Amino acid sequence: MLRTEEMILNVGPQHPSTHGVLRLVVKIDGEVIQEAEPVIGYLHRGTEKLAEDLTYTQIIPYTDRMDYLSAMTNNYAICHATEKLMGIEIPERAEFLRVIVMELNRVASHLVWLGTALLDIGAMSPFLYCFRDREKILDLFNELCGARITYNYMRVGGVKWDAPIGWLDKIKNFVEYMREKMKEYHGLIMGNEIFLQRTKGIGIVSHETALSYGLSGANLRCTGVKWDLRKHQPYSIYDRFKFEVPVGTRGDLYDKYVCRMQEINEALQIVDQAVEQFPEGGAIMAKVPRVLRVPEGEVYVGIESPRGELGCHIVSKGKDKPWRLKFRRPSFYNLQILPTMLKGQNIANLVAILGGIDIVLGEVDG
Amino acid sequence: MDIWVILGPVIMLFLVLGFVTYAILFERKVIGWIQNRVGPTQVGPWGLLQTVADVLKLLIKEDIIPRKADVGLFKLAPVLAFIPAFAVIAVIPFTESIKFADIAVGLLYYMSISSITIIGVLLGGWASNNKYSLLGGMRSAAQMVSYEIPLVLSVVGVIMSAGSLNLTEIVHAQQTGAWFIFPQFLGFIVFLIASIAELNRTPFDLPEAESELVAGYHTEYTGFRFAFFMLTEYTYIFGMASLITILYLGGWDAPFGLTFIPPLIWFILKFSLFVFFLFWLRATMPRIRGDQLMEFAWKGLLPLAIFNIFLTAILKEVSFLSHYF
Amino acid sequence: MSEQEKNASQEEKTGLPEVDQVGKNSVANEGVDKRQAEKKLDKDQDDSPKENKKEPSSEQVSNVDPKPTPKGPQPSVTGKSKPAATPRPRSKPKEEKEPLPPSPEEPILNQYVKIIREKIGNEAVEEFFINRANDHLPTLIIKKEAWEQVAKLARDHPDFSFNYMQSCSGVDYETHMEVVIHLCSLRRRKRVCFRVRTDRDRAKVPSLSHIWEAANWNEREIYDLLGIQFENHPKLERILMPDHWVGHPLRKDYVPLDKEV
Amino acid sequence: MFGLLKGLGITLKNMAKPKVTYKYPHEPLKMPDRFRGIQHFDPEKCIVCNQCARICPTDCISLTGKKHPDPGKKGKIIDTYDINFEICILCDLCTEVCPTEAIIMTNNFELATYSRDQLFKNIDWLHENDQNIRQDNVSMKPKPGGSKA
Repeated sequence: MLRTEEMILNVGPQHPSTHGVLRLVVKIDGEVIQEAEPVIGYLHRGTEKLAEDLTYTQIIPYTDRMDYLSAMTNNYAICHATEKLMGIEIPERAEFLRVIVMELNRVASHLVWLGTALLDIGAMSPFLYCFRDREKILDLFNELCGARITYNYMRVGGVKWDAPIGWLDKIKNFVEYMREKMKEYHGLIMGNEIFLQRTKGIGIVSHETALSYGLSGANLRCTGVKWDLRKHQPYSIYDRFKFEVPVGTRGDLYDKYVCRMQEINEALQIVDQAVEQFPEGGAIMAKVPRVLRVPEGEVYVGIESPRGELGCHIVSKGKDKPWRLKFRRPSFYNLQILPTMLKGQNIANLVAILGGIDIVLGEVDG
Repeated sequence: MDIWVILGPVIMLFLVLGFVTYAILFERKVIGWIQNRVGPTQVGPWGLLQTVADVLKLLIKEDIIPRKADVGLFKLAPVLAFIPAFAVIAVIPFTESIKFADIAVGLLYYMSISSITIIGVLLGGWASNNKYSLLGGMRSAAQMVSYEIPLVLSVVGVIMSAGSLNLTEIVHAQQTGAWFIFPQFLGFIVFLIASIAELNRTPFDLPEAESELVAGYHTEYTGFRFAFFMLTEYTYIFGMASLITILYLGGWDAPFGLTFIPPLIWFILKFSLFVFFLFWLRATMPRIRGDQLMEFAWKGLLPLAIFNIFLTAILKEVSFLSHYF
Repeated sequence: MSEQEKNASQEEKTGLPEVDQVGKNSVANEGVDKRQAEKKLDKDQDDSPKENKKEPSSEQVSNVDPKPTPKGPQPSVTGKSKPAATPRPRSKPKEEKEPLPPSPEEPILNQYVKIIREKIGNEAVEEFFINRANDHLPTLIIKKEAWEQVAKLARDHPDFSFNYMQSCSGVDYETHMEVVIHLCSLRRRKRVCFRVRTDRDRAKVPSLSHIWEAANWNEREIYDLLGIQFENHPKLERILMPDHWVGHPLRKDYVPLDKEV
Repeated sequence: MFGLLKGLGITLKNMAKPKVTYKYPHEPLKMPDRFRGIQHFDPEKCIVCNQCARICPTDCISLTGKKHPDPGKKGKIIDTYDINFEICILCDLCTEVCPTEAIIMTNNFELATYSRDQLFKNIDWLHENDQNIRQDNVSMKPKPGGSKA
């Protein structure tokens, strides 16, 4: 019997495809992974600690920086939780604006995922195509709220800005444009035999495991569990729109890919409907006291961020600052399953699987 | 002694350097255009001096050798990789008159010399004392060994048809019959795929898969040593593009009787076509996985290549086709 | 579609009537509950260990708590919770006296409590109430000793089947520490919140990481940031902060090293 | 095999499409009006109410007031006003709370310097930063343009 020696390979935190500052300590035998241990915390900024010294309005810009690919959903999570605890009703117009920006942000976030995941398995051009199209969304956001990544758009009780003149038309055009581009992506990727070879049957997770690990978003849905908080624990005005929840069957990378691609389509559909039903006139802010004193109590809300269930748990003691603020960060949960998924895989699959999970390190580390 | 024996290779070296310089620029431009970008534009008009600037930067960079590296081998590796890459160009005839060594076993020479490079790559990977480098070097060796075989076997069809290992003779054989891309189409496909794998280009760029192995075998190399590895890579593109032009695209032969265009231009055109194809491929394809790569070579390409040999042997005996084989 | 999906949808279908059943079963109790709730509303705002002695059979009331129940953070016991909708409850004292309509989740909560008490013991549930502000979320405060058992029951019992951990967080209340888990049953589409209290100085709670894998990193995070020890945790190490860090930042008595940072 | 060729076709088609990149440093980027760039400060308008400093999530604003030089007038006028752009996150909250629009955003975003000290901007610098000032400052108010038109 040939004696083989195991080798400890340190992947990251500066490795090109760990999507940030994730570090993986991988024990390999040849190119086969025996054991993998994620080491996180390199981007820990203590958002939860900082929040204890900040008023609710001041927390909002900090949430932008957690999941920096979909800051709108983060904004929404904290605002929604605060509103729930305070019992504030949001004007309809604000709700529509929120839904539009959140869904657009979902598209943008999935585009980044698509590009980077493909870059991980070596395809270069889709990455730039995705960023080309994401740019259009960022421009729309820039026009709406004056920032491209860190929006700070929502406020407790509504949104900061109303839609500028012609903005909704631009969104309509964008939805058309994006639908066209989706075909291009499909052509570029779906039929590509190398891509299929790299993704089919890789990183399979059963739905029991997925549930036990608390996976959410496409990571859960690809295993066949139909669970989308927008549909199954409805919040905001999602019950007014018609959309499907795409699910996979096998729970491999390919299913994740298909799920997310369909989610883009569904998000576009929601945006389309929201623009269609957009209310004429009306306020964008509810009447809220100038100093937000949140009544004593505790609240947990979960919303469907592009990465999964983004939860916000607030414990308030009736002050203008939260007593404890905890975010259920979907990437943190999703990353936890990585060691299980990696066992016995090839090194080349490591980056593919990691890319498939779609983590944002700003969110993992809080 | 003829002055050209000394001067020829020197000119050739500069030609190759010039090619490498502009191939890199061309590659970046092509990939840029494909990705809706403009590519390098800043250094020189239309970015023409971009690679020159890059090379200059590499040359004046600090030469870093990791403390734990095997210094002797570390220094030897890039040289060992580059010399065969340049040496193979000796047998390539660009036109009837422009050629250096017209040896009878030119093709064999090319194939055997070019596989020496892998030793340099493997050494570099090992001597760096870096795990990524080691993995890259290993992958490179495995890949090279696997793809050398279909590569050589796919050429056997051409050799059988031309009846010679001399590259000039092979072109002559195509001038009388058809370009070998048509009768030897199967062989051409195998050769094309195997050659891309030999060149470590996408989708077979596993040895330096940057998203997996950072930079593969040359992770620890900087400055001019790194430049040598790059040079090797692109010199091989030069060699392989020339070879594929000669073996399958009729070398300097003018198609459709368009002989008023000089043979050298024809050669360059066909040559550029292949180079462009490589860049185009790089911009489109994802990377194949190691085990799939091996499987593809042994289970896919090798039987195809052997089948091609049989096919050629049989078709050569068919009277009305034998003109083409 | 796929088999799994069919299964999932079947599960959903079969899940729904069950919920209804639960509701029906407890309809009889509901009236009683309502009356009790109203009765209690009339009484003093104070927490009611006294009441417990008077009406030991009442399921509504919490167990006798050996420690004084810390007041404050959580909304008060069922029926007494203030209308959360008012931003400043202080300014509207009138509303507090008005009886609130009983929460639709109340029968479900009562059933939960019943099951836990039957299966594990009468002391397992310290307190329970409906968190009205949070979509009438049934909330149960569990005794530390029973924490693991309750969690297991919550996952496996068909009337619970909380197979999904939504969130797991720790809270420092200065008087004590709390671990809060939010569970969700995908089949029944119900949520629940379990809490467990622990002493502040020797904070120790049984680990749930073998029940829901999701708890693993969460408990490490809570340990890291709040210093709560989790017994039987497979790898209780710091996860976000560096290994050599001193102190647990989210504790209220934590003194930051540098104010600016 | 067909899929590979299709992909190659798509990339080839894209080669001829117009380029989407900006010639950024050579041609300035035009940002939309609401863009949150470096603040412009108008000392005339400031009433030293301290709201901007209080709302700032990163505590990057520091200001001091002094008595009005005209003894007949009440109130304070601004004396020093500094924003530390090392930590400012351009979140726009300061301009949101300012009752007199003394501090407003501009479209300028180029902050890079060779030294961190230079990121500490004082009242004069902020006052002189008066190009591309944002027009639309009153947010949270329905605008006629917000309709479907």
